[in-house]
Amino acid sequence: MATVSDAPKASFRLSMLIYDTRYRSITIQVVVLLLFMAGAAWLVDNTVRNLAALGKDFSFGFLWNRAGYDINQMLVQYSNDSTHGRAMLIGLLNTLLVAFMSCVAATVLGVIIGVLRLSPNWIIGRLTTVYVEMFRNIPVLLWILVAYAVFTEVLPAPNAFRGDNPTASMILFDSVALTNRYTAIPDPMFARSLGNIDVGLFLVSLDLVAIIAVITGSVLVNRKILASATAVQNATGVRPVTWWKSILVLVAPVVLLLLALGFHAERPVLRGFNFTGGLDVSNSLMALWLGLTLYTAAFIAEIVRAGIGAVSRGQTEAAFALGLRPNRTMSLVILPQALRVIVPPLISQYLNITKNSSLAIAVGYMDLRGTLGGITLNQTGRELECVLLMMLIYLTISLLISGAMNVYNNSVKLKER
Amino acid sequence: ATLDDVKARGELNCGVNTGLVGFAAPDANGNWSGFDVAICKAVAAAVLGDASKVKYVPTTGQTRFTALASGEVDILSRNTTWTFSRDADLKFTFIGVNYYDGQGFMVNKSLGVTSAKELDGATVCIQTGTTTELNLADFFKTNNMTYSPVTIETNAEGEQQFLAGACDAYTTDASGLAATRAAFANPDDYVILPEIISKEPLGPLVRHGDDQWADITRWAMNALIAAEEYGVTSANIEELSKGTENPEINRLLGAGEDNLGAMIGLEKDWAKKAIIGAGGNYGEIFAATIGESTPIGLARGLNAQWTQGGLLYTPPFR
Amino acid sequence: MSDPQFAREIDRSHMQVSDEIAIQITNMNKWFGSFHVLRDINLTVMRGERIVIAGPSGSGKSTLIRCINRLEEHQSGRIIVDGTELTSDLKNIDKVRSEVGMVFQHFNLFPHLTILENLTLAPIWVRKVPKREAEETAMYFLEKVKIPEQALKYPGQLSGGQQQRVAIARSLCMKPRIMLFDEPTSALDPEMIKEVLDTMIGLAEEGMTMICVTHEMGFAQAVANRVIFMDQGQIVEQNEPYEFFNNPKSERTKLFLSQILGH
Amino acid sequence: MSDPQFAREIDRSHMQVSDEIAIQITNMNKWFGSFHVLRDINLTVMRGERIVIAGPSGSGKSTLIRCINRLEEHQSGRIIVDGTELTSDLKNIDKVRSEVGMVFQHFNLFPHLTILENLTLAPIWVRKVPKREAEETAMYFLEKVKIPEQALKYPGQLSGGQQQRVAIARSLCMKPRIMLFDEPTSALDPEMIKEVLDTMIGLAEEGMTMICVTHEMGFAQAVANRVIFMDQGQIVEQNEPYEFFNNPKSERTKLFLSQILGH
Amino acid sequence: MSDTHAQTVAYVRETMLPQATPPVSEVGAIKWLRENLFSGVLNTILTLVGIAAVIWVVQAALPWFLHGVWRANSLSECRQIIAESWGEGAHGACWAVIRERWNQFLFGFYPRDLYWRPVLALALLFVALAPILFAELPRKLIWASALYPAVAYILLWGGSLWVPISVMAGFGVGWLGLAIARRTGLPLLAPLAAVLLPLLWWLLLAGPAAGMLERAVPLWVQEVRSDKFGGFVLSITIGVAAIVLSLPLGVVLALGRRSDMLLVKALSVGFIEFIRGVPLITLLFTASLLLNYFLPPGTNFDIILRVIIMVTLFAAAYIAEVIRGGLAALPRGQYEAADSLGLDYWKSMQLIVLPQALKISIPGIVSTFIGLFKDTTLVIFVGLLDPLKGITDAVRAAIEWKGVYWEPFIFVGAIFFIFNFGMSRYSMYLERKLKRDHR
Ligand SMILES: Nc1ncnc2c1ncn2[C@@H]1O[C@H](COP(=O)(O)OP(=O)(O)OP(=O)(O)O)[C@@H](O)[C@H]1O
Ligand SMILES: Nc1ncnc2c1ncn2[C@@H]1O[C@H](COP(=O)(O)OP(=O)(O)OP(=O)(O)O)[C@@H](O)[C@H]1O
Ligand SMILES: NC(=O)CC[C@H](N)C(=O)O
Ligand SMILES: [Mg+2]
Ligand SMILES: [Mg+2]
Repeated sequence: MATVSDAPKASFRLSMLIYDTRYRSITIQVVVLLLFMAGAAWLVDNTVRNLAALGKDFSFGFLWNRAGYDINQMLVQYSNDSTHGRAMLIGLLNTLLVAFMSCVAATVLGVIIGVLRLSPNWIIGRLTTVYVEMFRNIPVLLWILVAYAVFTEVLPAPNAFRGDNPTASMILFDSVALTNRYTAIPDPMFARSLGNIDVGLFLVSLDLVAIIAVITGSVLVNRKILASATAVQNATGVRPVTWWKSILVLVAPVVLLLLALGFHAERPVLRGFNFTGGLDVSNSLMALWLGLTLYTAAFIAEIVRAGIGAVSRGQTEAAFALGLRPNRTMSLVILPQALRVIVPPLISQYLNITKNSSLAIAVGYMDLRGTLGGITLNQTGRELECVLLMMLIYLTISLLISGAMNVYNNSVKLKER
Repeated sequence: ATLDDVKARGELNCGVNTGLVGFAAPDANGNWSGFDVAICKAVAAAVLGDASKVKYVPTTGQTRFTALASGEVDILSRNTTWTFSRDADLKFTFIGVNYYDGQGFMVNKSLGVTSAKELDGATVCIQTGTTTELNLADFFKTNNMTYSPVTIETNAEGEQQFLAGACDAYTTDASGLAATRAAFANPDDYVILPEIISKEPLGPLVRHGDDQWADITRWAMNALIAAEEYGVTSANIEELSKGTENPEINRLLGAGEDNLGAMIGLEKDWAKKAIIGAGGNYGEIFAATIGESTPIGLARGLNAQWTQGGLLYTPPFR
Repeated sequence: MSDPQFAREIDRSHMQVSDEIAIQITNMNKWFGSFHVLRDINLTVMRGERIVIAGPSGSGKSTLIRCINRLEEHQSGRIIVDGTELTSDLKNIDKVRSEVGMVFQHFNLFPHLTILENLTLAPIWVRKVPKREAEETAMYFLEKVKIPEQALKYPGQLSGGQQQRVAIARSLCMKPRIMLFDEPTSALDPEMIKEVLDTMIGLAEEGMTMICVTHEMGFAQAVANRVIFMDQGQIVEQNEPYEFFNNPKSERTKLFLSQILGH
Repeated sequence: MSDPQFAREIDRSHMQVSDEIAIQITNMNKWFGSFHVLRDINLTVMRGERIVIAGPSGSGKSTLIRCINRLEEHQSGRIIVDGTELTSDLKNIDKVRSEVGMVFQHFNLFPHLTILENLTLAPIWVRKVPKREAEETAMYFLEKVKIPEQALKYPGQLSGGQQQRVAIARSLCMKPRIMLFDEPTSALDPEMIKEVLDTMIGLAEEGMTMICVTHEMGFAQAVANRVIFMDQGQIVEQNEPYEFFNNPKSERTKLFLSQILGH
Repeated sequence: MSDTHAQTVAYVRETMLPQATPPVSEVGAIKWLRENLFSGVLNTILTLVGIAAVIWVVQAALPWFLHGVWRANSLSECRQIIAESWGEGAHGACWAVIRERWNQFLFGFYPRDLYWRPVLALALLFVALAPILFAELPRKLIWASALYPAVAYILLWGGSLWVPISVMAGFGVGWLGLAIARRTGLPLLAPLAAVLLPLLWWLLLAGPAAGMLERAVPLWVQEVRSDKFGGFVLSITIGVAAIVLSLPLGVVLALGRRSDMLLVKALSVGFIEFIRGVPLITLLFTASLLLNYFLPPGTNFDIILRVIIMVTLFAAAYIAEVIRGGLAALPRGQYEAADSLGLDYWKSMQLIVLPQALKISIPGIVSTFIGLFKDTTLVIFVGLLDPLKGITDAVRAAIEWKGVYWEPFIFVGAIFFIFNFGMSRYSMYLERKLKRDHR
């Protein structure tokens, strides 16, 4: 057996760029990079030339110009004297508002329907199936339009509330008026208000801050109570009853604070053309919210059903065999496992809600697309800047949401061999 | 150049309203007609010799400018107000005014409102992306009143909201209001308030930077107006184009020696084609689409020829 | 016929049967819809007995033992476990379930909890044992099944045999007086079967009352004091193991044994 | 010790070893990340040799033979197969791969292709053999592994043993000069193991150079001319089969053999 | 066997018991009711609530449906008829609008005498899909399927037959280039030729060639312009075109995302995440507003085509994720076996990996298509006449139908439902079948 001598020192040949695994991938990547850059350069060059031909430039200066238009639904102050940039902020907040409201409502509704779908009750089973199939298979745009039509066509106009013989009346002890323009609800007011502070971008109500602070405090204290209950349980085996403490801690401080601030609700009253005094929640928001909620709840229901179904029957049986009661089995065994299956697709539904909220355009709700990508774009003629900025903002929101999802996924990943 | 593109394509892309009866609206078969549509037809007839070679692109208040800027349409003929910033900042060339208008309000009679000044606190339906949106803000501000806007995309939506009572008043160009009201089941239940709160000179527009195309479209429109001034109608145009005593008419119709068409890269009888294609002179079009004998019932008012005390005054064909 | 696996001397000193009744089933019937799965079951199990149930697939073995801790409901007849009759009364069911441990074919460990948490979950929440104490018990039983070092791992990180031993330990942590096993080894690779059977033998040696559905005949012979043969929802034959295997009476039993042992 | 399975007279007439080198591995090292899987491997295989590699799980057996056709890349040392050195040069890799056939534990047949298509795929696309000819070759090798009648079925329709024989035939269709086997029988039921081993013996009888990772000691004794024992990424011992089994030198080998043969 | 068997009574059953009928509580309607509707307090409440809900809906909607009028010329006529036959104040549907305008909901403004063309195109689509979905059919039929895009184009848009022919010829050119370049044996030349030659053909020669051929041998089919497209013809055209075109792109992106090459992977991930991170509307806006900025000055093409391009990119990102799932589901052994047989990357992809991965992905592709099909309603926002809002608005713009809301929504919704429900059932069936086949 002859031994082999050292490997011959291979000198570099050009063909190695293609045939040598070490260089091959670099070669390919360089080619791809060149192609990519050429493509990008081509696009940029076209854009520059087109802009030049149109006599336009590329600048975001318009964001600091006076907007000049009004918006009917806003979370922070805005008037037609504000800038386009601020109009964009209003739109962004409106997007986030409707997305958030829809996420919450769709989750609640979806979970209820998903759980009901598992029920052995025949009627409920059929009804929820019909619900899910109906909403899943028909475009969300239709549901939004239907909701909007229901609001505008079926509900009375504000002046129907007028007169000695009004054809419509307010509900909930004359505090809420459902009209075909908006839902007027009582406005929370504080007799001894703490005032506002200006944080630059917008005013912050100190009352709100105080309330949030107190609630946060209560929640923290409640956690302490629960933790100490667990400690007692660990020590003695018996879990002390805590629910009344929890309720007390969670409710009492807030109530006291509200009393101290002189909280009262100002009811909407019909004055002139419209209700004044209360808060008006515009129907475009309601319709969008309802449409997105009903549509997405169908998907969430399926996710919940699949999630609970994914926990094998054996798990329930094992828990029962150990003597655990059904509610404990649910909270200690089924839910923790089902949640791992449920949460990731649930979060992608949240992402879908956020993206679908751009259908606000169909009902005239002034979301990001309506302000930045709508009126601002139109009044300034900056379609390139506006659309790019809008995409960037949506992309950022999406990435934040999916980032949250990844964090969650990693934290609950089941350990395996 | 746009002219070459249009010729190569064999078809004119014309941006119009998504549906405003009398100005631009499709019938059940998708055939468009109306006062603004006539301009499209005139241009198509002048350039391509066939008034039917038009692709109508419905645009909303919001999408119209981008449709024009992006080249999706060659000309925008859609009750668009000529303003400084649209001309200078958005970089469009308005080729003239085909309708002198102003912004008004329409309300339900039962409200008992007789003046726009009584609209404090009202909910107002408004088409987004329009000058009327900005005027409205100014009007309420100067009069120290508040309002709540309901923004809508298209006239059809505005109509729907207004009829359902989702807004107290509907505001847009007075002509648009008239057209909208004409299409209601009971037009008499609604009034258009007397105040006109702005100037809205409406006209077709093209992109900056192609003067030849601007000339063609401008003079195609002027031809319609001039035809009325000189008494050229669809009834007598064949007759007159054989040559008349009036050199101005001869130049217009290409009946004489002068070949104005050649100067803008068109055939000699381009204007004749435009007038025939559009369905007659300005006055005929007006009467047939939005005039007093139509349900819309607009009077000529400011839009009469200068000779009749109106503002229509076309530069000479010379 | 005797399996070399159990050649080791099994300590039978604790394995005597007392004359106290642990489980008494009388004229019990069960239907799934209109399908009659269990027919007129009569069975008395004394404290300390080790019973093996055998029978062809679908004969109702699993259903029978699942009736004993009311994972299935029976429709007629009586089941009395440790003096408590199983009716739809929830208190009785709870009582019985905390007395009876059950080990499943597919272990059914809770994958989101560590081994230790799996073991302490029921003692803490059902028996209301302080956590510290529950953990001590858990470690004691983990030692017993010889995997104390895995306490902090998750079930997914263990081999099948280890998982089944954890499942047994989990049941034991509730200090049950009766253990039910439903084919505890049939989902395991051959090497792992032995670990689990050894654990079960250990239990038997300590005098636990056990009912075990299994086809491990070696185990049956070494440990059981009675073998019950079921077919079509009925108890067809029961006998002590030696007799059962060497001298089956009914035709069905003979047929079954020839198949089982022939392979 | 000799397994009755191989009691039949094995024809060793072609099984002589030539003095031509088939594979030469010198000072080869491989790491997975920072884990040193293969340490200083030196191995020379002559044409016609039948080598069996044994060793505990995780000792690097699979990794070693996967290095030989560059399914894994080695980081230092040299591997020369049939005169071609395995470097990062793709041409050499292609050359070696078409000379070396490999059979996997899990067969890895292509489930979407018929048996015949599985067999003709590589000859047609790699060797550029006309289809007709490739199919003839394929049928020849299918006869050889004794399942010509299955040619038009899909892998999913075959038993494990048949699938493994198809996998062997698939490699043979490329007319390799060397065959690598990675535990070819360990995923099979006992009855099927024999079919596959028989096929492999057939190959050996025809003088194929083979390297086989296996724990079938009967096969090793009957067929191999050298047994290599690996542990912790090193070749610990190598010897001719008789000596290896009856007279192991190193402690580890002894320990290993006692486990393997004891079970 | 030393221990005591005091209690062990040997027992042998002599006679087997027959099946007994279960107690009444176990069978029949009573059991069914008890188990399914009234098995507890909660369940009983749910049942009652459910029944109440059903009654409420029926009570609210049924009269409206029953009073429906099918023959009328306008909404007011509908109302009049309803008032006459059901009394003043009765509500009823005016289905007459659907009867009158159904063709617009389905075909937009497509010329009436040419309705057979989109219908035929749709029918042929199913024929073309058959060889892909049913493995039993002869493989050769795939070639017929490959011709489908050209046929569909001609059927839908008409115009010169030479246009699609010369576009298809591009593939021929690519194939020819590949074959010739292979001969030369030069590395990299083959893929380059396969990509560049057709591109050159399409960009430079296809148009003139089609024009010349048309002049020489006119093959003209009556043309239908894009602005005549609307309703479900538009939705289906966009949906099908986008899903078909996105498949190859999706495959490339999925392979890119799984590549070891950092740059390739980063680009693929970036593209996929970008597209999936923004609303489809913004992409449609890009199609209608920005595409002309990005393309060379003077290029301008049909808005439907631009929308199809954007929707294709959109679908490709989703398809890529579906296919990535399919690729991940393939055991590593398949890749290794292909490697060890000496197949190179592209061949092993083409012959081994993709055929299997695509098959696994079909249910996912169908779901993506359902989502996409629903999303085609968004094209209204760039001025195309989608069936839902576009056509409905157009119909409502007519004076006689002003004020109809629910009927068009119900009609369009029902059609969407039928399509999508059918497809989702089909994809579930496929999923089950794939599981059964266990590949
Ligand atoms: N939940 C159920 N609903 C209806 N039938 C059932 C149910 N569970 C079991 N069965 C049927 O009851 C019969 C007995 O089932 P069981 O699981 O008790 O049999 P087994 O003897 O344990 O069989 P194996 O050895 O296969 O586990 C079978 O025919 C089975 O199909
Ligand atoms: N791709 C990989 N990445 C990292 N480590 C690996 C990889 N493949 C194998 N290993 C590790 O390398 C070591 C040797 O693995 P190898 O598969 O070669 O062992 P083996 O001797 O074939 O074992 P077995 O008998 O279990 O197949 C093992 O510790 C294994 O965990
Ligand atoms: N209402 C309209 O669509 C047009 C409004 C107004 N004339 C404008 O140009 O902005
Ligand atoms: Mg069973
Ligand atoms: Mg291995």
